[in-house]
This record gives sequence, structure tokens and C-alpha cells, in this order.
Amino acid sequence: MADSATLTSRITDALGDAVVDQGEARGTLVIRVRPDAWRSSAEILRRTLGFDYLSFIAGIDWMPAPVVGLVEGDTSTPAQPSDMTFGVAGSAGRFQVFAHVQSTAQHAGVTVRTDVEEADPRVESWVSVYPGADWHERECWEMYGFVFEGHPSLRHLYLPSEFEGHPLRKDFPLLAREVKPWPGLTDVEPMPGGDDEAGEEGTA
Amino acid sequence: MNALAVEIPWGVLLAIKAVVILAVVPLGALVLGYTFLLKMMSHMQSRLGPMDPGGFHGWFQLIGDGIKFLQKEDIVPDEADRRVFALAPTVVVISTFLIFVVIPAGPRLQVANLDVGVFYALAVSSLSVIGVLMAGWASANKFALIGALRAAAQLIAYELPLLLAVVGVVIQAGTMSLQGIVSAQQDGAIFGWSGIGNPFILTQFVGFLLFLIAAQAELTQTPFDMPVAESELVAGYMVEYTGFRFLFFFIGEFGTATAFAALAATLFLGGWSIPGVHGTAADLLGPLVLVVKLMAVAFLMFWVRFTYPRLREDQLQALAWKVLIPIALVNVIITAIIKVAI
Amino acid sequence: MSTTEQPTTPGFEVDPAAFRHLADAQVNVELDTGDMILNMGPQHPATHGTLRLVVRLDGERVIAADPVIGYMHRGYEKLTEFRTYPQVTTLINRIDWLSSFANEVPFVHAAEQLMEIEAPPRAQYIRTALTELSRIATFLLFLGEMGLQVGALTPAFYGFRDREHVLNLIEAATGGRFHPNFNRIGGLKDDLPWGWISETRNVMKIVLDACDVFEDLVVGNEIFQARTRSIGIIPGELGASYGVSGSNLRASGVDWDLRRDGAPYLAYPDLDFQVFTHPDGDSFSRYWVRLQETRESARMVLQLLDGMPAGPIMAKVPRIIKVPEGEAWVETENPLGQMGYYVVSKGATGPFRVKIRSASFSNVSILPWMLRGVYVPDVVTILASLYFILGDIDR
Amino acid sequence: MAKLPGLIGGLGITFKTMLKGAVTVQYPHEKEAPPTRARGVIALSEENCTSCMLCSRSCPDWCIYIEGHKEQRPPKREGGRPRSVNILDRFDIDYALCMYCGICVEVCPFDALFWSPEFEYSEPNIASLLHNKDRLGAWFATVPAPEPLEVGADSGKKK
Repeated sequence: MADSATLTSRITDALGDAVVDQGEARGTLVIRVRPDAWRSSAEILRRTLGFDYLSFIAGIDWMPAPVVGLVEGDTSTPAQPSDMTFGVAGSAGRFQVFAHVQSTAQHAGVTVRTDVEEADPRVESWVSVYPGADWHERECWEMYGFVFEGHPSLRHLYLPSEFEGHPLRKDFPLLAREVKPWPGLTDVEPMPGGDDEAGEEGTA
Repeated sequence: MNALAVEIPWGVLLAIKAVVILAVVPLGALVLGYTFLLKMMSHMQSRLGPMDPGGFHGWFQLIGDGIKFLQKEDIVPDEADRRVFALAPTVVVISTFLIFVVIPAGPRLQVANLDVGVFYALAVSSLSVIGVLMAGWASANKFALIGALRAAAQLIAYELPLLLAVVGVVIQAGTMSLQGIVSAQQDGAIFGWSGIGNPFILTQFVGFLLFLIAAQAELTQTPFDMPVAESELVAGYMVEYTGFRFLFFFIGEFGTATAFAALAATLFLGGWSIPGVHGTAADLLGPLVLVVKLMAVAFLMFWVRFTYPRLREDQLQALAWKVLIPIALVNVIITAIIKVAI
Repeated sequence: MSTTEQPTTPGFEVDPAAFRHLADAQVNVELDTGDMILNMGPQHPATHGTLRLVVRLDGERVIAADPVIGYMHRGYEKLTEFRTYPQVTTLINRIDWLSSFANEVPFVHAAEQLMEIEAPPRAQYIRTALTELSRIATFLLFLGEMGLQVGALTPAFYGFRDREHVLNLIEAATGGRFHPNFNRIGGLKDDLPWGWISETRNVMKIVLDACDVFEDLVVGNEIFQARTRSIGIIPGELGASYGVSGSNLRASGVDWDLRRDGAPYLAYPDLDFQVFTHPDGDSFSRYWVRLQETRESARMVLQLLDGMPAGPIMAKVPRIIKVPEGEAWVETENPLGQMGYYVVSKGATGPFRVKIRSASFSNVSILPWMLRGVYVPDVVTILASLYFILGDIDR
Repeated sequence: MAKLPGLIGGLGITFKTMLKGAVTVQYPHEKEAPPTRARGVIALSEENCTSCMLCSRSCPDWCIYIEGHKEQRPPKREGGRPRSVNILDRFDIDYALCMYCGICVEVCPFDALFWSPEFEYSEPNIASLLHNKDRLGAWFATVPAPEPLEVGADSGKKK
């Protein structure tokens, strides 16, 4: 493992003014780059810095999921905070795309992300840099509706070609959880032990 | 010698012969299928195989399967060439029946003692590929078509080493009649010692191996089962067949395996003969002896089948043309030289 | 039998061999036939699952191949957003169902990192042992399955037979043969049952014997070698840029194993093990590398059993698990390759976003490149040698 | 060992295996006993259940259905307060949905749910996989006693 401080400075130096912000996800460096430098950053990461391995490309929707028909006392769906907060490297808006690249020789990895406009979600494609980006970008396109400019064929990957909507956006409802009433809602007893926070799970 | 020589009208004789042939093929398929496919393979794979049907080690399994196949719906694909599709399994099975015509099971237990018995048997056995081609073409299925074409290509490559392997035996025996070959082995002697006759496996060992390898290809068994290659072509030319038509293919496959095992036993192991046993005793013991030798050969063939992976079609062609045929030719030449010299 | 020898194909060069069949076709240009589209799958014996391959054929030669996936897409990344952390582990068991225990580890590890707790050493050791056991179980199946795809029926049964012993161990410890759900945030559900360690020692002997059998029955078989050598070559650099990982990448000569080279996790830093690579990058070397790794895993399990510390198996964890806000990326060396979870938490009882990086997805994405110019039978051996689990592709 | 050609060595392996005997277990006639921890079926001890809904709520698949009502019981001792008791009306587990994760068994604070290694309850009809509380209660007889732990386990935490 390369020393993380040197690694950070090497990467930020090489990327130059493309870097908007940086943060750390529990030991992993997260670099946020300008949207117009998304492809060139990949170029630098692979050709200059030797990050030869593409782990994944994925999208994220920072908008809190709209609460639909949540009943009092429903603990089945984790209640996320209702205000929009962004991750470790910040974001300009709701959508971001992030990717993790690694170096098989230096045994180091870095997560890069960039903002995607909500009104016109367009990102530069990485296919010309990492050929493996093909499927990841297709997945991201159908799950979030991000258009990867320069991708050879943005077709559906997982979903049938007539599928409408972008399932991983937070406003896309999970039907399975909406057609069936939560069975945990009848006649509630107070939980044993009273205080929920302090107990220990132990070896059941 | 003539104790059994009751005068039988030729019509009745023909009927008996037809019944025997018709019975031998499914019976052979059944015995080999059960012994090797169900039991030997299972045990080689640390399994037991079917145990329940029939009570004793599942002996009824294959018969039950046959009955099941007869009850199944006869599915013909929409796009299929219906008449060819229906005819194909029959062609395959008929070629199997025809081989048994010349295989002797005793000095007089033979349907027809042709002078060109060997030639006839090998010629007739290759008819089955026509059925395979018909099946593959008529199924209107790409997997079936590829399988059938592979089978045809394979046949062309393997007919030659098969024939050449037998040529050595024919030269040594000096006859193409299977009866003649058997008696040449029965009455032969190894350097004057005639204790076990002179089974040609000793002098023609290379020929025996070549024959087995080529027969394996002829029977589309692993390592040459590309035409059916279940992991690539699902089931090759049989992929669209169901019910009794599939049953025909199955009988054809194992019937032909029986036939080739019998042929190999006859050509190389002395067939029905035991040295010194002649006449009526040989007629009575012959079938049993033949079956024992046949099973031994079949064991070898199926042993290989259950152990080896499969070659690729181009590798098979290379093996046939670059290795087997040269070896077979050399074998023929050496045999001929020795024959002339002695 | 020496395990350090690494056979090479003499006179081997990447490019001409990879396009050898194309060159052949050039000679036969006057025999050209029309193309045929062959649809392999979603139900096809070679795709062990519901992968569909649409291949364009010229005779038996593949001109182009397009894998179609998604027949088993279950939307786990969406489902995780509707479940609490303990519930998510049940889901991720079912991503790569042949080595489910190994799937749980990175996710639980990510949650632990965010909560800043660490499982006690005994729990780490047991986790490592079970991870390696699931690697053995997966690879034993592969070692047999690959034989089946090349046409030999028997090795598959040996694979299933010997894997059963390992599955019995996993079931005895976790209660589940395939879906253990044994990891808890902060430790394990339960300690090992009485007699498990000695039983495991016996089973490891069986596993090592099984490896010898596969060495003789499959690797040593000339037909198998003829079918797999210089077939389906992945050049190391190209493989990495496609995200091909694990044994597949190591078989291409890239010496990269997250157990050794990644951020330290589980008990791997305490273990002494060898990472195997092979210079050829063909189907045969993928088989060979997995065979060696199976042996190595068995040795690692024995080491773990010897060094198993005593003590608790659960850290102090609140009864209701709320993970503090933050992000964590945890990657592990799973049997199929690099498996990682990028977990984004917003302080709730469930994750806000989980990106599941599964190995097979990237491993299979190289197929269109690999299958160009090979014969139909080679498609099958290449698919088998890449060794993917459909649940791991489709998630 | 001497290096035989692989083709012949392979034949040797299959032949040896053939002589070694099979590992098959003829299932309906003979059965393997699953390990005691095997998660076969969930057994319910009805008297322990207070219908607190904890299992039903923590189920990832929402496949546990509980209904109950409270009843007033006369006090145990003279002069005491009347007790309120939960009566379990319905406790169904839909095994067609169950993922066998065991979370319900773990969260139960009253030891009312147990794993049993029994596995023979397949049904031709998917609706019959919904086991009601009587059926779940019948499994209770098959619950094995907890087994001892391996050397080095933390004895203080033993059940």
C-alpha cells in the first residue's frame, strides 16, 4: 500500500485544476472532479498515474426518497434524513457519478466522482479509456438516466428494452413494498427491556 | 454335428432370422445401456445409479424409460421437414440392424455368411450418418444442423482409419468373411502353440487400438462426441426429438455400440470361438462366449467415454489424418510384408 | 507434486495465437459461407444459469458475440435501500450463491468501519476460515464443472462429491449450506460447534486429495490441454482495464491478490500463503491457477485452525444498529474476484446507497472481445474457464 | 509418483473410483441427519409468545403474520391487580416467502422461536406452505438441544 498522503498529493498534482474537492471514505481517497474534466481525469489516472484497473462506475442520487404512505411506527423501512445532504466530497446537486479505479502494481485505489446536472444528465464516457466501462455505463444509464456521451451503444443491460423509468433514482417506488401492507403494524406491545439503545446483542 | 440340423423351410428360417435381429438390437442396447451407462458410469462417479425400479439395482429402469418415451407426445417442430424428420431415426436404427446380419455367434448361428462380411458391416454402419444428417437438417434447428454437419465431417475422417485397421486383420486371415476370420483365429497358433488359438489382438494390437478409436468416433462417443456435445450443442442432431423417435436414436446409439463391440470381438478376440471347441457345442456356447468378449470390448469403449473430455472438430480431423491414417497404413504395410515373407 | 512449477506454453506469443483462427479463415476465403446467428441461452447447458449469448457464426467460427444479461436481475442495489443493515446480509448472501459467506464479509466490514468497531480476533479467524472454505467449495465445483464443459462427465461428479464435505462444514457452523447469514455487525452469530475443528482438518485432507485427482484426471489429460491451451487469452493489461479480477487476472500474469495486497482485512495478515500467477492467460492457466489456489486455501484453513485464538466472538454493539453518516469502500478477494461494497450511510438503520461491485459482472464484460474469432466449442471452454455465477453478474 | 501419460492416469482414477464404492445416500430409504444448527424450519413455542411483533417487524420479507388480543385475567393473589395477558390469535409464517435468514429467531426476546433441522415439508401447492401456529407448534418437538461449543469459545456467553 502506498502511503496515503503521498498518493493524495500525487493524484491531485496530476489532475491539477480538475479537482473540485476531495475527501476520504474510511481509508479510500475520494476525489471530486469537474464534469468537463471527467474523461480527461480518467485518461490521466490510467496513463500517467498507472491506475490500470477499473473497479466500477456507478451513479448516486442524493435526494431523500419521498415518503409514501409511511405509517406511524413503521420500522421496516430505514428512515433516512429528510433533508438533502451530500457525501464526503460534496456535490452541486442531486446526481453524481462515481467510479473506483485501482492500480494492480502499486496496490492503491481511488474513487473519483463528478456532478451530473439534474435537468440534463450528461457525462463523458470512459469507454475509450477503460474498455470495461461499457457495461458499467450502460447499467448507470438505465438505472439513473445519465447519458454517457461517446458511449458506442447505450442499450439496456439488465432491464427489458421497453422498460420505462430509472429504478435507482430515489423517486422510483419499490412496488413490492407498496402493494403489501406491512405486517408489523397490528397491536404493538412495548419492547422488552425498555431502553433500545443500550442493550447488547450478544451471542444469541 | 448334425444333431441340430432339422430341415426348416426357408420362409420360417427367414422369419426366425428377422425376429432374432429385431430382438438383438434393442436387447443389446438395453444390456449395454444398463450395464455401462447406468451402472458403470454411476460407480465411476461415486454414485449408485438407479436402484429402485425392478427391485434389484434398478434393472428395470431402462425398460421403464422406454415405456415412458412411448407415452410421450410426439413433437414435430413447426418449421421441420416433417417426412424427413420422421424418417431419420428409422434410418439410423436400420443401419444398426443391418450390421448384425453378418455377425456370427456360432459356427452356424449367423444370419448371412457373406464373403465380404467385413466390408459389408463397415459399409452398412456408415449409413447411420445419413439418418443423422437427415435429422439435423429436418429439425430446422441451428444446433441440430451444426451437430449433423459435424457428424458427417467426422464420418469422412474416421471411415478410413476404421477400414485400414481392419485391413491388417483381413490380410492376416486371408478372408473377408467374418466366419473365416473367426476360424482363422480359432485354429491359428502362436509359434506353434495353439492353446489359445491366435487371437489377432496379439498380432494386430495396433489395429485393435485404431479400430477402437475409430469406432469411438463412429459411435459419437467421448472423446469424439462433438455431434451431440451436450455442453455446446445441447444434444446436437437429437435436440428436437422427443418420445419414441428419441427412443429410436437411443436404441440406435447403444445398438451400434453393441454391434461395434461384437465386431471388434469377432475381428480381434476370436468372436464366438474357444480353441478346440467345435460343432454343436460351439453353437451352444458361441453366443455366450461372444457376449463375454463383446462386453469386455464395450467396457473399454465406455471406460474411455466416461473418463475423457471431448476434442474439437478440427483437432479430431488433425488426429485422424495426421496420426491415425499414417499409423494404419504402416500397420497394413508391415502386416503385408510379414504375410508375404512367411 | 510440486506446486511452484508454472508451466508455460513454449513459443507462446499473445497476438498471433489469439487470432490464429482468423488467419485460418483468410486462407479459406473462397469457401466463405453466409453468416448465421446462433442464440445460446438463456437456457443453455454451457451458460450455467441464464446468460444469453448471441453469436454470429461463419461456419463454426464466431465473428461477433453479444452477451445478454439481466434475466436474473433482482435489483439488490434498490432493495438494500429498503432494508436495515442486519436484513441486508440476507440479501447479499444471494449474490454469488456458491460462496455466500465471502459475500457477507465486505459488507459487514464496511458497516463496522463506519461504526468504528472491530470484531474480536476469534471472530476474525472464524470469518477467514469460513471465507476460505467457501472459496474451496466454489473452486471444487469449478474444477469439476470445467471438465464437464470440455466434455468429460466424470470430474463434475467428483467436484460435487468433494464439495459436499465442505458444505457440511459450513452448514454445521452456520446452519445454512448456501446462505449462511452468519456474520453480524461486530462479530458472528455464534461460536463454532464442538468438534468442528478436528472435522475440518479431516476434510482438508480430502480436499487436498481431490486436488491431486483433478491434477491427474483433468490437468494432466492431453485432450483437456489441447482444448484449453492458448484458447481464450486475456492479456493482463487489457483484462485489468476491463475490470477482470481474481484468479482470471492472476492467470494472465498480474500478481495482484487483495488478500495480500489490499487494505488488511480479516486474519490474512497473520497467514503465510502464496499467490499463484500464470504467464499464459489462457483457459488452461485459469484452471491451473484455481487448482493451486484451492490447495493453498486448504493450507490456509489448516493454519487458521492451528492459530485460532480463544475469546469472545462479538464486540459491543448496540441492539438497534444505526450506522453513522459516512462512506466506506471495502473490497475483498472473493472466489470469483474482487468483490466490493461502496456503502453510503446517512445515519439511519439502513444504508442510503450500496453500490455492489461484483466480480463476475466485470469478468464477463470482456466476453465480446474474447470470443471474436474462436470456434463454437471454444466458446464453451472460455465461458467455463472465466467461471461466473449468474447471481454475481445480474445482482 | 511416476508421470504416466494423462490419458492413462485418468483411466486409472475412474477405475479406482469404480471399485471404491458409492457415496450416494438413497434418500427416501435412508436419510442423513442434518447438523443441529441446520436452519430447516422455524418452530414456535406458543406459550412463550407475547405477540410483541418483534419478529414480524424484523423480517426482511414480511412473511410473518401475527394477530393477538389482550385479555384480562384474575389476579394471581388475592387483592392483586388483574393481569392483562396477550392471547395469540394468529401466528403464520409463509415459507414460500421465507428466506431462512433466522433474524426472527434471533430477535425474539422471549425464546418463543427456534430452529429445527427438519426439512420434509414440501407441498404440491404453494399456498400450503403457509404454516399456522399449530403447525409451527408441532415442529417444537423436533428442536434439538443446543450443542456444546468448540474449544476456546467464550464460556461466559454460552447459552
